[in-house]
Amino acid sequence: MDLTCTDAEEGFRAQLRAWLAAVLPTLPPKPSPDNWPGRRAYDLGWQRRLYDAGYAGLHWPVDAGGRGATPTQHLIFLEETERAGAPYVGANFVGLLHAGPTIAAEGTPEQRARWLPPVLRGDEVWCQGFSEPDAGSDLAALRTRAVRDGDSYVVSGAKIWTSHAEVADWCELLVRTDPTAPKHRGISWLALPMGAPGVTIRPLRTLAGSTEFAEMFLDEVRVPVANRVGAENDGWRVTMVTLSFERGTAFVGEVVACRRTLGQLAAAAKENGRWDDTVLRRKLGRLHAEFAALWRLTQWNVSESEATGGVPGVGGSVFKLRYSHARQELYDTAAEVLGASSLDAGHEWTLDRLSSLSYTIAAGTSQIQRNIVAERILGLPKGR
Amino acid sequence: MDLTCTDAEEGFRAQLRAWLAAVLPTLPPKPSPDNWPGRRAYDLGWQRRLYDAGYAGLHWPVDAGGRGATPTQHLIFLEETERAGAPYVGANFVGLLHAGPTIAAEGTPEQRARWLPPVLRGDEVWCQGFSEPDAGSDLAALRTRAVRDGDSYVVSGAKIWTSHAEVADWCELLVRTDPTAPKHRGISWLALPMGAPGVTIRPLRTLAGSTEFAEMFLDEVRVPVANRVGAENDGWRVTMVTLSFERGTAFVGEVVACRRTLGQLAAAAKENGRWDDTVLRRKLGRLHAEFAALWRLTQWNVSESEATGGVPGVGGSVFKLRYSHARQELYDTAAEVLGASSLDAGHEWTLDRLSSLSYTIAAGTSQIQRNIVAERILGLPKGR
Amino acid sequence: MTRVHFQLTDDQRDLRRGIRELLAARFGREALRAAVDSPPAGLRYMWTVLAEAGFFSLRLAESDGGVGLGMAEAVLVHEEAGRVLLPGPLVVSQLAAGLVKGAAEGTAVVTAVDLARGPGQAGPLVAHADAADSVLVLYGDTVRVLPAASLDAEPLRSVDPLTPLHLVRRTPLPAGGPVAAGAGAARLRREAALLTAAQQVGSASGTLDMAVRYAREREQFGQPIGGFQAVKHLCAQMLVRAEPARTAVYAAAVTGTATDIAVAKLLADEAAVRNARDCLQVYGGMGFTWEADVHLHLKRAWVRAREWQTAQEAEELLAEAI
Amino acid sequence: MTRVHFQLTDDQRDLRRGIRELLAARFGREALRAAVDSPPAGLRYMWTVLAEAGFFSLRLAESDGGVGLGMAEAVLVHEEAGRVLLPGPLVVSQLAAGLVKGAAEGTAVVTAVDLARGPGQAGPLVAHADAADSVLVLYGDTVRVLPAASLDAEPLRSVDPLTPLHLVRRTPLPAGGPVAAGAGAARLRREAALLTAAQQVGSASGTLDMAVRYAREREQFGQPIGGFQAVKHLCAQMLVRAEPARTAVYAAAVTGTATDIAVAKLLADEAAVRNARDCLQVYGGMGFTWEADVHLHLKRAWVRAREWQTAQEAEELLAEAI
Repeated sequence: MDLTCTDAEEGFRAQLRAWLAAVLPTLPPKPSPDNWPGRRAYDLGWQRRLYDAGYAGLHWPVDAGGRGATPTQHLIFLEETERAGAPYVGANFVGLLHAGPTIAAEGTPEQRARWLPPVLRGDEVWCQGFSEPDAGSDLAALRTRAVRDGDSYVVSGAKIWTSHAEVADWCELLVRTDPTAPKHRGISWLALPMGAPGVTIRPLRTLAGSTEFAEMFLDEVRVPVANRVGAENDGWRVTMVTLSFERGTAFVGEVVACRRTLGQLAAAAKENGRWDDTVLRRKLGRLHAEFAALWRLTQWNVSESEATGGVPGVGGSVFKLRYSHARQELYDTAAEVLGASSLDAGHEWTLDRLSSLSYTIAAGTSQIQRNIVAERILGLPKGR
Repeated sequence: MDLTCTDAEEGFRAQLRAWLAAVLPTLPPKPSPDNWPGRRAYDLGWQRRLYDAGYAGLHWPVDAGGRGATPTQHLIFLEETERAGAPYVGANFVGLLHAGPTIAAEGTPEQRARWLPPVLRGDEVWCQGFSEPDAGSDLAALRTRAVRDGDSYVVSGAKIWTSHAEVADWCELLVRTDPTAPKHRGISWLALPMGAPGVTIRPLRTLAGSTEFAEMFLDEVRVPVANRVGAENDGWRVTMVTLSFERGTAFVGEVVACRRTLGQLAAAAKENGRWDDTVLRRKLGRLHAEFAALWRLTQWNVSESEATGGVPGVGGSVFKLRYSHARQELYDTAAEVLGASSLDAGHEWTLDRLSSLSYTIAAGTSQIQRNIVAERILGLPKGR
Repeated sequence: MTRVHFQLTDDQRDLRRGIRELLAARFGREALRAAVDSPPAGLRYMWTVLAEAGFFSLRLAESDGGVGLGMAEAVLVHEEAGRVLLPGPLVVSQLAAGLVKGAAEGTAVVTAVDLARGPGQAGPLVAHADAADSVLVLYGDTVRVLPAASLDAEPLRSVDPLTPLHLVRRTPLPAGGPVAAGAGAARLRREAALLTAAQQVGSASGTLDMAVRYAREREQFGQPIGGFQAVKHLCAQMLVRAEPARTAVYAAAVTGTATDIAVAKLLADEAAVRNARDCLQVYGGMGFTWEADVHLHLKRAWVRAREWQTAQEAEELLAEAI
Repeated sequence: MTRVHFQLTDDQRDLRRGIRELLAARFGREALRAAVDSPPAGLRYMWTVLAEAGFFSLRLAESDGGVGLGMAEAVLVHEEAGRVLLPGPLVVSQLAAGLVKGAAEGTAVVTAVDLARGPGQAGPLVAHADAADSVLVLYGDTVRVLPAASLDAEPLRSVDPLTPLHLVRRTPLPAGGPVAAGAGAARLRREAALLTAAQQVGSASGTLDMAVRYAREREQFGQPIGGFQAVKHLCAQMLVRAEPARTAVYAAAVTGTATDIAVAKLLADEAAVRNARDCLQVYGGMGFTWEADVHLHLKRAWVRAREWQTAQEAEELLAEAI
């Protein structure tokens, strides 16, 4: 067991730090949250700088245009960019972390050549069309239908929770191509051009008041069969494969951010006198332990990925269960530090508290995660 | 809504208080926990005094030899006896609170005449033979078999969690008389004479180190058919009927006791300096709220029983869920007040802490109670 | 002879049914969503309707033109108001009846600011300052009345879209004498805490009802989600939270003691906040949208939990009272 | 080229397997139950066997006759000891190797008493005082060694049948000079807290294994209880508690900082206590008997949670260290 980095890793870190220190002050001002074209331009601009500096697709395989970095290097990259306050991946999220890796793993040479370079260079934005209003946690129950018609699929249905839909060029879309097959077996993966006729986007306002997400309605949209990645009806497997790219690093930036917030909470409590409340102070101490342990668990999972070359897989569910609860507790505690000001939605922590309500729901509710942990890790039987 | 008592109720309370003040000092010394014959004699002696003073079977119907008191009078009785430190119902528990009421409701005139007076007078002790090792929470899955042979049933099987078995005269026994019927439909209720050949009692040591409970093994024990209460195979309904006797008063004494313990905890914390720990002090404040609310809920349920003449029924599950959790928290907090002394099993609160571990398990686990609340009160569907 | 003790009387049941029907008919979900989307609308109209029904004059003596009912009945109507998220300074306006001209008749909207609160308070907040005519100013042991327009306060972006909040910058004490001295302020704080607790209990029941309804209807993995034990047990715990809180509120309405009110406020705040969160969990993604009402319950519950008595204050009071 | 960072090395895996096999072979469940039913038996024999395996001399330099391993390895063996409820003052005896004659060789059983603990402590407790030869006395910044027989202490009825406890009445400081001055006591406290945390993590994993095994086998309502979501989710949360605690313990073993050790102790104590309680809930009535091992885990976890660093101490330390 060892928590030090190799000389090479430390070198990588030092070089990255120096670059961040140089480049961050040269960035344009951040656009306002409602300025979607501005956000697209800002996020793509940042991606282009990463590309020019050789950091684009750090964790992608070399043959997909990436750097083939180790999980530890990727962890260092995420840790340092978060610490330096670099822009978030933002509009590039789906392209870099999901659709891109899927195409890299399962696409044809032509598909890789068409779609991967623009993602890495910061030329094109992807969004994700997986969730559906009626499917919810039962993702594989999706009903958006694609019917083959010559060289095209004709796609109709509704998707939800599609972020950056307004400014995306492409959507990685899961559609049902065989309605008679068992639900996991009749799904295909398509690259949908967002400009295609029949695509309608409607912003979806969340309880935090923001329109981060959208609904997407598809009315007989024609998608070329050539845009299908993987075999027909093999889309469920195709999209699950992608998780192997993540290798334990999924929450690196978020844990770093939470630890920074915790420091700010302690400072604010000392400032406004709440620090003298033993109950609050001990809660802050407990949160220190939570996020310190989550950081160690991150390091452990990343090291494991590195050692085995494999996927952390369901172990990610253990992390997510603990993390999502801890982060909600962090913002509940922030509200106690703020006192009456916690009712001011103009305060960053209050908005974050609202957003944090989704952590136990999005990307698999805590209930679903506990099923996964119990059945796939602990080997408990499926119930009646 | 009203929380005052009528003049008649206040009169009852005053009379009871006066009697308790007079009689309690005349009681013999309490026997040690391991002295079972002594405990039997002590508990029956107390019951005899209640009988002589006219308090025996307060909540029983008049035609069963009881006083037919209102639920509110019963609440006052339980509250005052607990406050005065009167003996617990102890060995008389099953006779007074379960087997007796069952016989009163479902027995023939001969059965009532045979078994009820000795319970009220403090002449005979009953125990309960319901639970079985393999049935657990699924009580109706019991497997102890009774085969009819002339005027007798021949009973074989094993029972568990039978308290006071060593000193009981009778056992209210649930047996399977029709192994082919659906599980709730093949059960009968028998009065088993504990001295019958083939009955073996083995004390069961709990994690608290005590032998409050026993296992009971039945090896071809002959029980007269005349000892069956209710129809053959109707035992499940027969035993469930009894709950109507309780009418919301089940936890009166326990809530009063918890509130007294809470007062002692606060006093001890002030004494040893722990009171200055804000975290602990606020926990005690919270427990104050818990038990105050549980007391109000008790009053509400009792008033409801009185108003409707009915059974609180599944509402008892709501109470039990909240109460069992609160009581475990009470003793966890006691451990914090005690500090290192919480590791001394010679301390009453440490033993109580150990016993309290059963509250979320015994008489229906919290998991089972939540099912009952969800399905029978909230009307949620049974799952697959 | 049996007698009903701690239960609703027939009159109280009728009152509850009446207010429930009135609120459903006049301030139903469409009205609520309209209020959410254009916040300042309709408060004055609502006050007229409520006043007609006797909402504000409920506890005023009949000889003073009131309905002549007690705290038990006040608690019941506030519970119903909380259940349907009725907006506005209902608690203060009702308590102001008899103290502030027009309050009983619903022609004056009254809010309050308490200048004697504990730590953790950047500055006192005042709700519905723009819509209010008058503000009760609680300072130490006294209650004074100020025209709402004279408040020096800046608006916040309130977390609850239905409860506009202002941060009081400077509160000049009104020139006139107090309308209620001594125990007046203490009593007003207690009664306000209790009625706020009643609204919290109503909210906790409302979110439970919503969760149960949704769990019965929403199907996933081939069955209603209410068939899954995890969802079932979430809902069961919501009831386990709401019921003792409700009886605690009713008991406090009967006794009126500071201790009983602290019990009620502490448990009702917890029930409202946690039930709203559990309801959100049952709704899943669907609850995370602006269009769902779950978040409105949660946000209002957060606001109320900070009004009149916080958990910290209640717990300290209750510890001392053991 | 990839390199393994924060993972067990092959040697560490072998060590863990070795100690696990040794404990299973020599101190299995029958031996444990025998010890429970006749408490003082066999500690000295156990010490001999453990010493032969290098348990006590693990961290002593090879030049001093030790195994020459580090805190990471010590943590692994204590985790295994905790998993199988191995009794005795294992932590102190290992830490005493090199300080107390015979400790490394297992011929001296060593316990400890800390006279510098915070509030909530009626008097300091000492474990296994009767079986011990020597006692480390921590007083302020120094560590002294006292013959165990010279302790003026009265026995308690220990809640843990496998950990006899004495309440120290009067502790005369030993005449001789301290065996470790200054940072010696602080370091010993830290290391003892960490090794105790390692035992807690082992216990938390042990009760998880027990719960999962029982949930797979025990049938109710026509299926294994592990098929019910309520039981499934209890078990899942046990893993969610144990895993972060384990990595926190491993990380603290690598860094040795007071902060990392407080993180480890706090989370490991919680994991051990709460996992034992959840395991008991899964076992139902069967877990409530003396014959089941669940209660032994819970009671030991309670004892360890009060040893060396309590939750209160850890939380305060961690708050200051934010």
